[in-house]
Amino acid sequence: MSILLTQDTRIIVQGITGNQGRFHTRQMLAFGSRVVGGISPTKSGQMVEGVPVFDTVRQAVDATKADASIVFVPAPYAKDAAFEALENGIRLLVMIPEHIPVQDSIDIVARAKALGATVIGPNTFGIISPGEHTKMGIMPNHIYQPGPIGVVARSGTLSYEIAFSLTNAQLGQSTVVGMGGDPVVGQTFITVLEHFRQDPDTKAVVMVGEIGGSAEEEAAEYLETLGKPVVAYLAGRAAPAGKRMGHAGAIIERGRGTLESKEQALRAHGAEVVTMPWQVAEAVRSVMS
Amino acid sequence: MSILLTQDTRIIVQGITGNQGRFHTRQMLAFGSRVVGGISPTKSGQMVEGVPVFDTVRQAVDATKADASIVFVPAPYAKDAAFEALENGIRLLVMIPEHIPVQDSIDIVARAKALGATVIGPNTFGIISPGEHTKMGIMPNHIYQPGPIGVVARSGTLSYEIAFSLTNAQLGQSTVVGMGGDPVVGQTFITVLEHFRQDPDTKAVVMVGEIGGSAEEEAAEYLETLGKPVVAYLAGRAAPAGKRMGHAGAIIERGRGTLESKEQALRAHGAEVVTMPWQVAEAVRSVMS
Amino acid sequence: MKQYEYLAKGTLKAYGIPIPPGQLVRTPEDGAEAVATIGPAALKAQVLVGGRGKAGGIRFAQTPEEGRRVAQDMLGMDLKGYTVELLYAESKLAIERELYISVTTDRNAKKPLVMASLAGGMEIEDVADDQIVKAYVDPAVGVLPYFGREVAAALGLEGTIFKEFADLVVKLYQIYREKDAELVEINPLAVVDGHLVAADARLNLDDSALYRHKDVTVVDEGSALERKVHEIGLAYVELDGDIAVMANGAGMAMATLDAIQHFGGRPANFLDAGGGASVGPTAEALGVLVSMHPKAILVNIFGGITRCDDVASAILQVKQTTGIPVPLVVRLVGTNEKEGVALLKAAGIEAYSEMAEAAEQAVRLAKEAM
Amino acid sequence: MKQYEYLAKGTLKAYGIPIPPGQLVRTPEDGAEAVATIGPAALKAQVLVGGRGKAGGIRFAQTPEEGRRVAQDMLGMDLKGYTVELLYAESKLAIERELYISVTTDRNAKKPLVMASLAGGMEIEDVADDQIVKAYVDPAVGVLPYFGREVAAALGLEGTIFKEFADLVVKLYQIYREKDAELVEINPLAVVDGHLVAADARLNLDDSALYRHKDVTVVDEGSALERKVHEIGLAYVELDGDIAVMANGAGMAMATLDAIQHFGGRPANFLDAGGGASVGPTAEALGVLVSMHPKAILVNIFGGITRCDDVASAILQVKQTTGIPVPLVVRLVGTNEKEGVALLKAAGIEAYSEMAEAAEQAVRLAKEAM
Repeated sequence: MSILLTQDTRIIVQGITGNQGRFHTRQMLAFGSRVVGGISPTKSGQMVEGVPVFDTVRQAVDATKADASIVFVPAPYAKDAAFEALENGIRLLVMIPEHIPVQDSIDIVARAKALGATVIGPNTFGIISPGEHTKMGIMPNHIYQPGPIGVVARSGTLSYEIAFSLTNAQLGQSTVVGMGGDPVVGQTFITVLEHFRQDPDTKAVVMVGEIGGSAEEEAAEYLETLGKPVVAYLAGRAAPAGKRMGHAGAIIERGRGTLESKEQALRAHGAEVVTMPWQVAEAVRSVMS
Repeated sequence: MSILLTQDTRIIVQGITGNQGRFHTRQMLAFGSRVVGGISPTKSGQMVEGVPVFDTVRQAVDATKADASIVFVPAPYAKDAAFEALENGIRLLVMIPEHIPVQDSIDIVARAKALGATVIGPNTFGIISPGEHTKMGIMPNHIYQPGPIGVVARSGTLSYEIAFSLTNAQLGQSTVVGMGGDPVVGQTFITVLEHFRQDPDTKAVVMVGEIGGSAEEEAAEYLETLGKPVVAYLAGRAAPAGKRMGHAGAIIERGRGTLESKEQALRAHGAEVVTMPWQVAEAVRSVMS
Repeated sequence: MKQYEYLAKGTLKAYGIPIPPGQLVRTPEDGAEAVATIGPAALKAQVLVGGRGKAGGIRFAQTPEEGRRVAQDMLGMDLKGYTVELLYAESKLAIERELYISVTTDRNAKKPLVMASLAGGMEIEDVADDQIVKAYVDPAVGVLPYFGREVAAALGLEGTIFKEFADLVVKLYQIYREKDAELVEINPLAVVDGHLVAADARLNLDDSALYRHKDVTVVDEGSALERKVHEIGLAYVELDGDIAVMANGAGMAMATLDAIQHFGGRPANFLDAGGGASVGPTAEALGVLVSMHPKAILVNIFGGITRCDDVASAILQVKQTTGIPVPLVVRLVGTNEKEGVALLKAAGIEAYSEMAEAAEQAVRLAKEAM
Repeated sequence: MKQYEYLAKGTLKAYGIPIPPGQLVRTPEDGAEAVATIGPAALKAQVLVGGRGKAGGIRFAQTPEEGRRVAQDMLGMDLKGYTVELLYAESKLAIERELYISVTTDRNAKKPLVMASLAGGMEIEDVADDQIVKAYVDPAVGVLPYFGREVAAALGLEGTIFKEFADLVVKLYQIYREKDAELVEINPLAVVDGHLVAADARLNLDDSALYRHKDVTVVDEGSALERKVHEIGLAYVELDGDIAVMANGAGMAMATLDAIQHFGGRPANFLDAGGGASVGPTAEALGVLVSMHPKAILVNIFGGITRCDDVASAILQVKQTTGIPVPLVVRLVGTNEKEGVALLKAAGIEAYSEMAEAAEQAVRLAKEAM
């Protein structure tokens, strides 16, 4: 029914006493996420939304057997928080903050790989499995519904737009994964697609990409292994070269990272590529029939 | 017939064009070691004692399929040399230099562990397997002979003394391993003893220890697993507290690292402990009969 | 954030990498003095545009008098839309060979990547793949000297150049790592008198890491308007169309530009109002859009964290203060959608719920405004 | 290499760890001035002996006049064999609580080890194991702030002290790592006015890493004779017996001392002539042994890299120049044994081949010399 995140996932919130941490803890609980603890140094003993607060991840893991963590601390403290989670046995780590220095992300991703942990983000809206009634992220709760479509996106609000259009078209989602808008993030399209391949309940996949990097090209060849229909929508055809379009990763540099080569590669390996977000739902319906 | 080092081990010499490197390459070749290459940056194409010189370990490994390396570079360059070897697939690494900063040794040993490689040293005379006619080290060739006795020592010259006394008593050696005189070295008595346990041709083991640290106490309990007779000789009963006896590791600090507790622990777990080096050979003969 | 050449070279020098003698030129007198001090020199405009040389941004001076004249000509000149305010005078080099070296982040490998080539002096994109040595760095190990030697050996270097090059790789990685660089590049890496010299250098720093580099000279290469919006803390890029755009989220903003183009319009800007911007900054940003005098404004909001009523309030605030004297199209869905739509409606603004319809309408209104 | 307390504190301060106000006192006037500046103070002898306080090495002064008097008394005094040449005057603290924190290298784990305890103020060896928090550092990760928080939490600290302590762990590890320390210890780590202050500190540096710390003050705590031999580059420790010893290899040298003791003698020193020392340094070292006027000298050589003929040459050189006016026993086996033994024999010195016999003979001769 989902990938990576299920109803059994026991979640802690790092930075739970901040505004963002508090607000999204409430939202996650409302969606059904099993949030078992929160971290805020020197605030152990407090409760936030009925969730016990601990000084350290170690104490939280010891007390709650948590295996996943969502990080809300400010960017300068994110590497510390990520390593605290990883070194204490957390194996699914969602990194919400944006503006984390790339060198820090490199270290986080390398360490996670060495330890066999999965990092979602940084600069992500998170991951949500509607059928499992659980999410780790900041996405609005009401736009998703359970179903057979896997969604993997680099961008947040744009993925909401598309998920909502799928929901409105009665095309529910198995899991929606936000890879994050930074140059270096934990996942690639390939790693997420491989999870979707293994999930029997995911019948088709929507890829939401954008300019910058070559993640889409790299993924194109993998589509044949995936063996499930794919609809791809990529943003940024109106973007000029050399300008960073908001995301640190969304920039056409020295001729690389344009939409043309991305779309061409995806089409060549069987993806249905649409050029406007409102065309996604119809394309999904057509590839599934 | 041996542990860790056999006639099939393909050896390179890092720092082969230095005085020490040249001299010991000749000695190793004379003993029968399969020295297949040497490293000395910008000196590729040269030959030393008939052995081809390469600029990098990578080139040497590509050309010779070497799987072991002995390092002779000066201490400030030792960490670099060790990492060069480890990152290029070397899985048996003998570190001869003394005075390597402890922080460097910590890094080397940690990296080797992560990669599954074996480090002998630093500050070691090396390792020799007389029956395999091969050695990686600076020990004199003529004092060893093939046989059933495994020797593991923290100290160089003292181990020569003892190996020679064994040879003179017709007690040949399977392998002699020098752990090194530094506070942080790649091996412990336990890791070496475990190799001796697995070697069917090693019938008894001689441990040559000294004051400082607690390596001997840690090893004592393991002796029961070893299941082979052990003779132990430890040096330093005349050493005062707080004074470093040559080896960076040989110091009785704040009451720890004395011979009394070491000898007591070893005896308690079945080792035959002798108090003078010239008593070793006779003790070995008696435990083997 | 890109650094001017002279800043990049200053960083190289601080790490012990040889650079040619050079000095800054702010006045014609500086130009004369520079040539008097360092001899025949290249005077290079300190601007962040590509193809600087071809555009006349690099000129040579043999004598102090020529140095004065060239500086006089160049200072204040327009280079691809940027006014030249600063020159860097640098000793002319008798270059024997040109190599290439850079350290950057490989996004797919998620690791630092060292690239080197014997074919220096041209853009690395134009160098054939088999002429480039690529070496990935394990971040857990970093770049130790052996790594530099491996790259030098892979290039086939020998002797002094081998050693200098190997050493330079280590230093370049230190800069990349310690200065939080996205790119540090020496091209050409010149051989002069048998030694390596960094003839030209690029240094791009990670904006997100600037907080830990208080000593760095902040260079905002944006236009005046871009700099203004960056100060509000929002991502903003000026484009050459006539429909001003505000959306929440970078992907949404890009998709909005795409939609305008799709319907035959031309977007005037990229503006990401953020995932959860509050009334204040949103109003400020909208104010900037109004000040651009576009033919139309398109606001495209999918409320997740962003609340639609907050966006509506921001619009009304601008309308009531500075006024919005151009056609405004608002698309508003998601969190607190009803409240937001009602607020707008009360002020006479109709909100769309479909992005396609809103984009099409904005394009239509812009065309009518012509 | 141990650092004096004032040097250790200076390092802590440079890393942002709070230390009490203090200043160096070299003269009685300095003592008066120190108390005038920082108020009632402890004057502490800067010597590297343990139990400094009990031996009279720490005294207090309330007034400048008292500061002068105490400094006068202490400067030049003998403290366990060391002459006090320098005092460190430090403000008296109103200590509320005493904690313990240190970073050192765990030999068995081959990793850095952080130890902390609420039972500060006494030697950590005297603290019960269950009162000590031990945390090993993965050298591939180092100490990030969370690690400090974990130690603080394990101690049960709260509030301000929790945060200050967590921060201090990070800084202490930085010192350990960046200064190549064998031990950095704050004991007691005092709580004063609700904040942490390093009341006393130890810093032992790694001799082998001094080459990369040119700024470090080198402190050789050895006697004059020890310093002299260290300058030759050999390991040397003075002992209180009467048989001077030279051997090659640290283990061999220790075993030689053991052998002398075994036969009822008392070694005068530990001297490792090195694994492959050449004639010059060996002769120099032997010269030092002669200068000690021992009752006998025992040279114990197992020639591996060391060549027996080189050792014999060194002995003959000393014999022919300064002379060896005490009984000399030489044990010589291994590489070039025949040549070495022959050289000595020609000069009237009989070499032993068995270590036991040589040690026994040395003890016998030393007793006869009494």
